[in-house]
Amino acid sequence: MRLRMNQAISLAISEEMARDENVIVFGEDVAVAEGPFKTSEGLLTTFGPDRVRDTPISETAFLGAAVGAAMTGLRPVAEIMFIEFVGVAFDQMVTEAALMHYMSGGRYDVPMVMRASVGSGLGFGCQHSQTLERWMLGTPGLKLAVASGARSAYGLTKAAIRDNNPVVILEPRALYGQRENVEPGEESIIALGTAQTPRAGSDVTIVALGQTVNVALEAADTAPWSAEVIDLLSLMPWDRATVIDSVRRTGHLVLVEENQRTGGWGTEIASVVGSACFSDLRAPIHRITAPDVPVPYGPDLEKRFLPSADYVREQVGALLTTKTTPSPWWEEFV
Amino acid sequence: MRLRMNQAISLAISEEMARDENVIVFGEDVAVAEGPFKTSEGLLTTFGPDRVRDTPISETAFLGAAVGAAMTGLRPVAEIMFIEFVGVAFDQMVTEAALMHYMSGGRYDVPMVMRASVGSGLGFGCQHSQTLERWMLGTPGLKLAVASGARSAYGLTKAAIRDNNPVVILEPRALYGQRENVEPGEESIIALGTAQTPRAGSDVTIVALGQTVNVALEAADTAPWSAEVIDLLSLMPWDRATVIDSVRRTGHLVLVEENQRTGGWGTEIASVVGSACFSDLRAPIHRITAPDVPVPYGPDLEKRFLPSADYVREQVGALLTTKTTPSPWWEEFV
Amino acid sequence: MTESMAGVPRSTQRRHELNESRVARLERMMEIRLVEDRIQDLFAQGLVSGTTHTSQGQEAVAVGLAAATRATDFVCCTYRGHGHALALGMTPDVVLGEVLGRQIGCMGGLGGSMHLSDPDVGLLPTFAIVGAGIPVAVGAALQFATRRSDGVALSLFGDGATNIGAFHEGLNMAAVWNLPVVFVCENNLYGEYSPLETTTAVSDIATRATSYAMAADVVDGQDVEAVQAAVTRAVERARGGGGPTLVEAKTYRYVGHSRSDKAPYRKEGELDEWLARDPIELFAQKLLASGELSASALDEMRRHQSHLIDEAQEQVLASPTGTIAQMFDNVFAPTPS
Amino acid sequence: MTESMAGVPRSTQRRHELNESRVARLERMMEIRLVEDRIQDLFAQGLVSGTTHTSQGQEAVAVGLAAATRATDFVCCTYRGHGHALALGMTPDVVLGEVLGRQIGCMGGLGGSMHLSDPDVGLLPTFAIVGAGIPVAVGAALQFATRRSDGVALSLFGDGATNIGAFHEGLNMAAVWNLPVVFVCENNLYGEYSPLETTTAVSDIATRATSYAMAADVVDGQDVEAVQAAVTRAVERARGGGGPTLVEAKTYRYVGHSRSDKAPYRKEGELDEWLARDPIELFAQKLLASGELSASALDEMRRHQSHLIDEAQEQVLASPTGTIAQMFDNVFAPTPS
Ligand SMILES: Cc1ncc(C[n+]2csc(CCOP(=O)(O)OP(=O)(O)O)c2C)c(N)n1
Ligand SMILES: Cc1ncc(C[n+]2csc(CCOP(=O)(O)OP(=O)(O)O)c2C)c(N)n1
Ligand SMILES: [Mg+2]
Ligand SMILES: [Mg+2]
Repeated sequence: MRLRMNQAISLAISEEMARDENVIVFGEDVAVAEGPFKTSEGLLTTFGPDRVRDTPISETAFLGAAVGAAMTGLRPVAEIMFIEFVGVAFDQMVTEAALMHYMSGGRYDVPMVMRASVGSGLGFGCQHSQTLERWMLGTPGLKLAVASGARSAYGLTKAAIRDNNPVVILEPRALYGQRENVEPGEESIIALGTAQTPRAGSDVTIVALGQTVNVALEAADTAPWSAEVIDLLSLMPWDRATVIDSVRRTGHLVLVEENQRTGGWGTEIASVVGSACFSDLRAPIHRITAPDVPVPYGPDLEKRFLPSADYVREQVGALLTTKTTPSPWWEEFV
Repeated sequence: MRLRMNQAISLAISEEMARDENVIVFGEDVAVAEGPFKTSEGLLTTFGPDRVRDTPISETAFLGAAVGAAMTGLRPVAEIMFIEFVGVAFDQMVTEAALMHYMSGGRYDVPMVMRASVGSGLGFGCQHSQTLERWMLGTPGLKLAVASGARSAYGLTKAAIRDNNPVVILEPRALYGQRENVEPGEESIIALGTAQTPRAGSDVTIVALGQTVNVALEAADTAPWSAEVIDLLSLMPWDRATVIDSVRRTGHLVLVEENQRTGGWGTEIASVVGSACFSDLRAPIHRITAPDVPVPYGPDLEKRFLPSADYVREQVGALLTTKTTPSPWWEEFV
Repeated sequence: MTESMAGVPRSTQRRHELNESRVARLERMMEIRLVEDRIQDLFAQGLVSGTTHTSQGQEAVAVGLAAATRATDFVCCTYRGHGHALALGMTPDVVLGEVLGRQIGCMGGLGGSMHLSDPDVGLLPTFAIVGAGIPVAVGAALQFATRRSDGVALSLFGDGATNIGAFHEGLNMAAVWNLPVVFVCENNLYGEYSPLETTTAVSDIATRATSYAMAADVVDGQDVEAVQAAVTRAVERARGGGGPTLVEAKTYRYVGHSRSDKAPYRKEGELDEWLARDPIELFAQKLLASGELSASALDEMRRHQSHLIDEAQEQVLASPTGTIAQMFDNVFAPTPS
Repeated sequence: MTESMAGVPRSTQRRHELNESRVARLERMMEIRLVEDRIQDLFAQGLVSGTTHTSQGQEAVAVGLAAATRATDFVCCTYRGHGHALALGMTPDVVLGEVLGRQIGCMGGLGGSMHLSDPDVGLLPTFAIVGAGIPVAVGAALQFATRRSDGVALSLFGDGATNIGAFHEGLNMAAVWNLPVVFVCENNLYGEYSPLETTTAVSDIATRATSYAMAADVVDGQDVEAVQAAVTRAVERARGGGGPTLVEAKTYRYVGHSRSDKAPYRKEGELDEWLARDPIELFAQKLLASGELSASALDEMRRHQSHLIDEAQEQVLASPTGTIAQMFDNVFAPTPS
């Protein structure tokens, strides 16, 4: 089926709701309006107002309610419209949901999903355009995954709903409207914690996530060198084996991140691989990121914020040639 | 003067309040009770109830109020009792305070300080014992520093109050009662973004932060190798020059972190130094951290959570001998 | 421009004009309507990226509030902020310029529609996170109280925002500290696409003042002078040390929540009912009836305002878009050492 | 133990005992007092690390609430939770064991005083973050509503917690969704070291139900049967589809906020006034007066309870502390694939 990413998400949720009557959905305008990004199309009609609810603008209340409903037997899927909004309810995810299983001595589970749209590209400005994996990455008890298109959104959403832990799924907003082939069914579920390798290669390992996966693939497809492109998919836990195995073969690792440079998810990968592959690396691990600035408004600036395929190609080329870290494009500006 | 860390903080705030009448202080029980950890001793008596206020249990209200007061001319110092509590008000720090200067086109400043106690060691359990630098590290517009004792708490607090940006100061709770020599005065101010090197050495660079600084120093003092110990002090921005310069000389970098392994502040340092010192490094960069578990209760377990001096000595020794990454102590348990 | 206004920023001047003349208030309401209509046009033409939230139908709240306050007071508004920004004094070119991502905008075009601000009239950067501006306004009021100044802080927010924690915490703390702040809820009956009654346990937001033993007022948000009077009462209470007030203005937005919303959720006939009490029309009739304005002057005003917006748009389109170099400005404020 | 109770967890049995007998309720209140006194002793002796929050003086709220509800209902309490945990049915050894970091504790000793829980009596892990349990209880109620069960969720919190956003958001959403949840505020007049009036704009917390058009009740928190009656009314309303209620129990803690607090902030004479209406004494007198209990039986009860606590303490001290290996348990729940 050729589906837009928002359709794939609606489908995944819908299938899981049909399969398990404990799955319920809520969030701001997810029911009657079928989601601000149409990621719950048809759910209210099919499953009714008990299982599909519009909430007040009360992120703390509804994420907390997801925790409580999950602990007592349901499998709530709660939508945070823009990831920044979890800032008003952060406690419920990272301090309550994440620790409940532990705090109950293993006797309560919290099988809930928090979905959130993330990322730049649609002109929403500095408070509505970040990816913010770093807010959650590393929280014991909390799983974290990032979709890179319709196919992975489908596969991750289903895995997340079936998982017995709180799972955060981040969905790059700019991809909601893009289509991919999705083969519905059990085979397409993507186990949390497993990466995929959409492109094999031998000269360099490029690890990308979310919106940068397509960027990395485009760069690789038009480059003179041979890149293995890994779609990391999960950040907590992340697939060390796939990445390390690839880097052992290629001797080079490049991370392509949408986030600002400092503290981005790539630092975690770089630090682990830097240790594990110390003697395999033939050049420094290189992080291609956005600069340490808020996401700017305006199509040209926002485009520049996100690493482009051309830029990735340039940077990787320079790394492979010089075996030293190329300067970022913004060096002249800071 | 020999001061406990909480006295040094009270003194720093008091001096700044005397120097600038725009400095005000608020938080839960900071006025009448002089702070749950006695970090605002004497302030209410000296400066009166207009400038020193007890707040309701409303972290969003009072951090937001700090933002508003700061933008309109005051210099608020707000206390978050345990860093986890910022989870209920996270938006105000990372999405409001941090971006206000930018969002005003540079026309409003936000000279506020958020102080918070952090860390393990006092038996407060899994929701009251974390350091959580990772929640804030990397936020454009937000400075972040961590005290390692009375002297640095004094120096950083004064710098933070004078800074025109929102600054978060994290204070390891277990150190409040420990004494150090503090020389009050302008000379003792520690510029945000500068690290200090309490111990010079030639074989290995150990970068520590907060509570692990003493641990690293103790380990170094009793080791057969010569370690340079850097107290990083600031995380945003952090002192690249000092760290990189040291690693160029020693060829080895070890980070000693109180936090869990995944996503800790050390990943940022490791990824930058890994690039910058690729050809200088004679062994993998090594992170000594806590395991990826919640902070346990009970003195023995909690002690094990935080890297000990013995453990640091062992790990560094193994690194220097084998030039490969030693396994963490918990390998047998996971 | 009077002599004494020389060197005074244009936005401050505009605020004084508004404060001094009823006709200026009508004019400003028209300006707001025209600017927001224009913004929608520009979006429709594909000339703007991202999203915008306009407030057609709510102009009386913005102008009534501005008329009741001083340029030295502080105001925290929301993403639905063009109207307030213009009412408070910001010029159409700066507002339009920001919406269109031009350097003439208040953030040099790096912020877009949701991020308007102007210290010359006390407008803090508008808040894009629901409710976030409420405690910030409390902080601005705390500043006035600490300095024993007679300034007042104002916080504007929607009905939907009264369900978020920041509302509750902010109002309670303002009440306990007896701060000079006025909370103005623009109850336009919807939060995004959700009707008030599906998200909110009370229909009169003002009821919620009870939880804070706070003074409250409900006012017809389509009547600019009723709004002005209510806000004036609240502001005077605040300046006099009487503490905060919650003012609820009943109003309505004629347009969707944001640019892509066609508002299918409206109740049958509801829009027409509200259109029949258009705030600009109502006030124009009042000024015509009192003789302050002639029919021809009104026509001329409309033409003139429309012309000014054309000019502003031209100016904006002549202004370059934000530059890459600007991305690196204003991340941190300088601190003299 | 009755036949039908075989195989039933001890905590569930204890809940049934409580629900069935007034004498058992008195006994439980005594138990709570003794356990908490013992906890304070153990801290004083340096046998425990960290902190603890005890509730001497508030026992009637815990027991009254437990008596009004079923083991299949869900309850969200706070860090001041020993009393509720015991009232709901948890045994002294499990509670003491957790406080002392022993494997016999409900978290195997890895949590400490603030983290008690027992699914067998519907006790979710107690909440150490102020207010956090309120929306979680709303979620448990949503679960009952979704499944059309007649279960009820209960949320307990202090007066200070009513100033945090989660309180407001949770109550509003529960009201809008008409969920079977009972909010019980233990108003003990202080939040940490701050007297209510310095932090809270109203003195009757129940007033705040107005903001949610919610039923409310104020009850004497020292009278276990008054609490039981009020909670019963609220629970019946909830089970019958009548939606949430806010119950305010006026009570007092005889001790400091936490172990190190000597409570210098108390108003003169206040403690004595409350001690004169001790909930355990009051209820004992009632049972003596009604003849349900003789003076000697009361003495015997005291002795017996004290003995049981001694035994529990012994058992706890014989239990090993949590192990390093346990640190790695229960971080993630297993998911069968
Ligand atoms: C914390 C948070 N949650 C959700 C949103 C998305 N959002 C933006 S505006 C809005 C509706 C607000 O309704 P109301 O407060 O009534 O104001 P109005 O838009 O009607 O002026 C929502 C849900 C947000 N910006 N912030
Ligand atoms: C969000 C948050 N802020 C602050 C605290 C610290 N704290 C713990 S208990 C407490 C007082 C709570 O008072 P109240 O709600 O009246 O309950 P009581 O302790 O009187 O039972 C405070 C401030 C916390 N745990 N969580
Ligand atoms: Mg509205
Ligand atoms: Mg209390």
